Amino acid sequence: MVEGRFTIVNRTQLTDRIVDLWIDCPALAAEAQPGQFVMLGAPGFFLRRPISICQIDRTGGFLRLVFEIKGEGTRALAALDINMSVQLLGPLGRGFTLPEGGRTVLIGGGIGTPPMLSLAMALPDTTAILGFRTAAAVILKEEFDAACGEVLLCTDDGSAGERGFVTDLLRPLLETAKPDRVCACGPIPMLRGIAELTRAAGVPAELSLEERMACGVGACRGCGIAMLDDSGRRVIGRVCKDGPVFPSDRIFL
Amino acid sequence: MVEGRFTIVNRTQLTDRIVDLWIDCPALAAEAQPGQFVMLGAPGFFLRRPISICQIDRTGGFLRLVFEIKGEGTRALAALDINMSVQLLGPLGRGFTLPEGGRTVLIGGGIGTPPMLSLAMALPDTTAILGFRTAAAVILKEEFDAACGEVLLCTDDGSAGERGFVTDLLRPLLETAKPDRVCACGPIPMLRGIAELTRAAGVPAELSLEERMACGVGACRGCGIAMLDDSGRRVIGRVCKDGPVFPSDRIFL
Amino acid sequence: MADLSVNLLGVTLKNPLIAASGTFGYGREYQELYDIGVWGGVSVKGTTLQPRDGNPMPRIAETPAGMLNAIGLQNPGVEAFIREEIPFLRSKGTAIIANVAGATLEDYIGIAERLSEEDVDLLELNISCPNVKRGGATFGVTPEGAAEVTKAVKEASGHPVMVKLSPNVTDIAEIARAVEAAGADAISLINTLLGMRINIHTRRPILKNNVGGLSGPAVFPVAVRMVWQVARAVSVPVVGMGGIASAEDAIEMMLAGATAVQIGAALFSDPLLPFSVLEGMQRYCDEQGIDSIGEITGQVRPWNQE
Amino acid sequence: MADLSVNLLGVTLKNPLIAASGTFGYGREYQELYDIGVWGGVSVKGTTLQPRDGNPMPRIAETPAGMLNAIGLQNPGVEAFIREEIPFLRSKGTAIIANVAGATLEDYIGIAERLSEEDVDLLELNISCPNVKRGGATFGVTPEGAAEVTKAVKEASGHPVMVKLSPNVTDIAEIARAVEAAGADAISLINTLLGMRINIHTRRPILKNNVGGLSGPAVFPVAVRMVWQVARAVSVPVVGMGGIASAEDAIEMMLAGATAVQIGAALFSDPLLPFSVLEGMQRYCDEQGIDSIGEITGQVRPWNQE
Ligand SMILES: Cc1cc2nc3c(=O)[nH]c(=O)nc-3n(C[C@H](O)[C@H](O)[C@H](O)COP(=O)(O)OP(=O)(O)OC[C@H]3O[C@@H](n4cnc5c(N)ncnc54)[C@H](O)[C@@H]3O)c2cc1C
Ligand SMILES: Cc1cc2nc3c(=O)[nH]c(=O)nc-3n(C[C@H](O)[C@H](O)[C@H](O)COP(=O)(O)OP(=O)(O)OC[C@H]3O[C@@H](n4cnc5c(N)ncnc54)[C@H](O)[C@@H]3O)c2cc1C
Ligand SMILES: Cc1cc2nc3c(=O)[nH]c(=O)nc-3n(C[C@H](O)[C@H](O)[C@H](O)COP(=O)(O)O)c2cc1C
Ligand SMILES: Cc1cc2nc3c(=O)[nH]c(=O)nc-3n(C[C@H](O)[C@H](O)[C@H](O)COP(=O)(O)O)c2cc1C
Ligand code: FES
Ligand code: FES
Repeated sequence: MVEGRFTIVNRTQLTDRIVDLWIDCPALAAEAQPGQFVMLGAPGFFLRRPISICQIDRTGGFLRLVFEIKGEGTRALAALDINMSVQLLGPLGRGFTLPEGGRTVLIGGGIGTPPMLSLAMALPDTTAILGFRTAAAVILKEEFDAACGEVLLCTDDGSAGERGFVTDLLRPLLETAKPDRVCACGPIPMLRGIAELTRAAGVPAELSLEERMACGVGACRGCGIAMLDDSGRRVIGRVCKDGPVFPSDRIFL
Repeated sequence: MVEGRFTIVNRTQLTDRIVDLWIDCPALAAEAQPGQFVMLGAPGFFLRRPISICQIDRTGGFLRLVFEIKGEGTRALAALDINMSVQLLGPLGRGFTLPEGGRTVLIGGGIGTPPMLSLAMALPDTTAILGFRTAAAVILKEEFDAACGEVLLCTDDGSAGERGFVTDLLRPLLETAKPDRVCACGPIPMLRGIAELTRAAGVPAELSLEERMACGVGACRGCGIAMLDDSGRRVIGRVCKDGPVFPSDRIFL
Repeated sequence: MADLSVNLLGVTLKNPLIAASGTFGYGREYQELYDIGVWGGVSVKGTTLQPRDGNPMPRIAETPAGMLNAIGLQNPGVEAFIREEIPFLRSKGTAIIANVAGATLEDYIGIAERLSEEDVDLLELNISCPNVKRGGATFGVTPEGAAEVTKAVKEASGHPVMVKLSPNVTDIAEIARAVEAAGADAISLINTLLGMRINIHTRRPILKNNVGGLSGPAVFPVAVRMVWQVARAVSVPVVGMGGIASAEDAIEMMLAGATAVQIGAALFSDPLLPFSVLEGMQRYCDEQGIDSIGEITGQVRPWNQE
Repeated sequence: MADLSVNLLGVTLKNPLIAASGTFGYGREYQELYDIGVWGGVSVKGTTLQPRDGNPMPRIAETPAGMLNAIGLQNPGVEAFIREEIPFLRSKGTAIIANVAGATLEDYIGIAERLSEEDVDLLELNISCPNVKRGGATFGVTPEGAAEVTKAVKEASGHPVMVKLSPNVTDIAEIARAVEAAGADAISLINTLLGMRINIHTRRPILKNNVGGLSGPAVFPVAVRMVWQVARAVSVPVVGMGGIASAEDAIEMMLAGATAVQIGAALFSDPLLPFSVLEGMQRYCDEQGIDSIGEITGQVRPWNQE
């Protein structure tokens, strides 16, 4: 875990609301694992913003962060430009487990897509299912195409890929070409759907969650989640420390 | 009075602690008078900072502001650079009266020097007395040389100009070449000294004062000063509205 | 365009924004910047029977996202207010809220009586100014004191009386119920929270008064909470203030229970704030399909507890 | 190098900085970032007799220069604290302050007794947590309640007892005097101010608990004022907190009367804060020619009033 001020070395905009930053932070990049996140200081705001690590360049010492402008804090972050610096604490939390073998289905919904990219790049055999509202909201498609064996795209309105939800694409996959694991990040209803489908199919799933955070390191108990601990007891875990990635059979969504 | 966001078109540093900004704000420049000030928004701070107008370029539509890094707010202002914008409210307050004729002695002490420059440029017949701590703190000397008939310089330690205080230079002037008026800005002890000397000599003096401000326009009554009103009654005036420049015989320092 | 007007005790405010007492003087100074008729109302500087000089300088200190003030009710007295300020404000077409203060019950009664025949829309009874020694603050912090002064002023006043509460109390709802029972026609809150800053180099308080009243965005969450508690505790209208610095804040305060809102210290950060707040309110109404802003007052739906 | 150590009730803190209860857990998590032995002391998460799940999510809301929390005392209970956390903290060489909470007098007595033989340096009695329903908060807001629980815990405890006060009261000095008279060995303050935020789009409170405790720089001036009032009202040591976010703030709090200070929410903005605060304290001591930081406690010289 590292805390410091680091320089933005590249900034692009993926859509009018989604910002893509590359940050020069070798000490973080060296430790970072897919599914982990950082706490990013938003100029003028008291609390830091949790942002997942989208891509890890260990050789160069860079991390890629992709975030959507949601409220005032991410708006302030969006105003940052190349050569400016940001305050970062990370890498934080538990990421996805990285299995030795097997085939993984990665699912990203909307702004839940970026965290799946670093996982896609770390695993040899993956199918990605990416879901967006509409064609104009599609992001990172090329990167997933390059990193994954197969990429299935869907949009709510059918303007790109299939019309429908990621679960509509997952369902047949679970029936016809059962993967060894499913990993997902996206809105809660989507994660609930995935948890149900995978449970029914007997496929283990790992889900990346969000909760409002203060410390980001597990100290303040701000980001609780009802979960089962290693001994199967129901406890209130911490999304920031015990997650953000949880086995779907350990959490109560 | 104008409120808006305006662009910094030039930024230099006069000493390691004194910043010199030119701001592109035609609407303010058109109205501004010597001795008036602006309320300048310091990024990240709640209250604006009162800063005197140092120079007025009506043709170009520019104002020059020169300020010293004192606390956190002016430090944030010092971090601003060319092409960035600042929030300005102004011009504010009563500046120096601009007489038709006569000779004026202008006195600036330390960071009280900048406000005197615009006055020097507006008057035909002036002698400036500039006082600083030490040679390294001397600012705007060339500008005063160009604007004034005569410039007398002194420093506390004698490292530039005479050794001593501005009052040491004023005293002989009042005796030998009595001016029609004295105008001054600087620390309170200096202003007190000037008020005494000019009163004794029977020369009218106008002094520019400072006080902590919130609104800067006269509404909040934050910046009170005991003064005599037009009918000679002792009232609590407002530095921001009834001043910042006051006839020295109207105020109680 | 949604209707932004609200009705406060029979007075129609063209919009729910009132300039907060003490931050806007009598409106004259800001009139040099824009037409102050944009405001739904102006609550004037706390006015006393006799002129007051206020406290010694410094009276202002900055704080994180806020400020302390210890003006100490500097004002020209009620006679000057009547003579010089009422006609001016009236000519601007904004509601006039006479914020009145005093050190004794007699002061309060005197000023209420004096204003009875004058052309103001309502009285705002400042029983909560922390900057006057042996002053109104002693009334504001107990239910009995608050009720006593409310009752006396209500009897003396020809105008509706809005009582302005101090946040420096253990149980704001209790005080609110007490002033309602004593006849308050409306309640406004919050006045400033008592605070202090010290210059670490001189080791002296920054304010000559040692302590002062905290306002600005820093206090906003406390103000929302208190407005919510009071709005649930009483049935008279509530006017909310404390740290409002955006349209979103004003809306949040109305959702918490405010019929109208006052904006104070944030005007020092952004003198043109009323314009952007009104714009933002219109936008919000459009987005939410609201015809009249008054509909949102008190519309927060709290989570069930247990 | 000035001596930064201070003596708090016979315990030598290597410096006056204590991690504030609830913001630092039991120190384990921040140990992954730096050696937590840098702290003079750690006040652990409010600990109850039985484990507690705390409140539903969301528990966190941001505010201008601060935050609201409604954790609701989630903690693993005193047995887990004794078993797992005391040995860990002890190994780090920082003073251990056991922040204890409860819903009833019996809870408080039980936990004080249970900790009596355990290796902690002092008890911090949290009678002020606003996030537990029918909880400690009812004790904290009246002099009688505060005195009652202080007395009971003092009798049951084998350790010095520091009572942590709620700022949500009319007269903090009165409460401080009551707990001093009831036997408090020290007083710490402030806990959080009660606040609320509302999501204007959903019209629901952001916190599932509706209200929560405000902390962070926003509350700093209120905290300084209360520490000053309390330090003048009692003769036991005072530990100051509330919004400290820099060395200057910590020094200001000590000048106001604090023997030591706690730092909480600001750690979320700047996890490495203790290092820069200690550096700034050294610099201040050098500049002011101070040999020992303890000299500045209570050294503010108020302006004479009248
Ligand atoms: C572990 C984790 C990883 C995340 N990764 C990404 C990512 O890679 N890209 C991305 O665009 N977003 C991500 N998010 C969501 C992102 O943190 C929020 O969108 C952001 O905090 C909103 O801040 P704001 O100032 O714009 O919104 P505001 O509503 O103004 O923020 C107010 C407060 O609420 C918090 N908050 C609001 N929404 C959320 C949320 N959904 N989750 C957590 N806190 C919230 C803010 O952090 C802040 O403290 C992640 C969240 C978590 C918990
Ligand atoms: C009418 C007027 C004109 C001024 N013109 C100039 C100028 O041209 N150049 C220049 O360098 N300085 C000028 N000053 C002083 C300048 O305003 C302060 O140095 C500045 O506000 C300090 O801000 P800070 O954030 O650095 O200090 P901090 O101490 O961190 O500020 C805290 C608060 O105190 C206020 N404050 C602190 N010192 C002063 C002061 N001396 N006067 C008024 N408010 C103060 C700040 O504005 C702020 O509200 C002027 C002051 C006034 C009243
Ligand atoms: C400089 C200043 C002067 C004030 N004077 C008064 C006053 O005379 N009477 C009064 O009732 N409130 C007074 N207040 C309190 C405000 O009206 C308001 O209640 C408080 O500041 C909270 O609102 P805000 O955060 O929007 O400023 C004053 C506030 C400030 C900042
Ligand atoms: C997330 C969070 C949890 C807290 N939990 C506790 C607690 O369990 N016990 C307690 O006495 N105070 C608790 N507090 C209050 C702090 O210890 C401290 O009194 C308060 O936050 C003011 O200091 P600060 O502004 O530096 O945070 C908590 C504060 C926060 C922000
Ligand atoms: S944010 Fe503090 S425990 Fe998760
Ligand atoms: S600063 Fe408000 S009256 Fe001068």
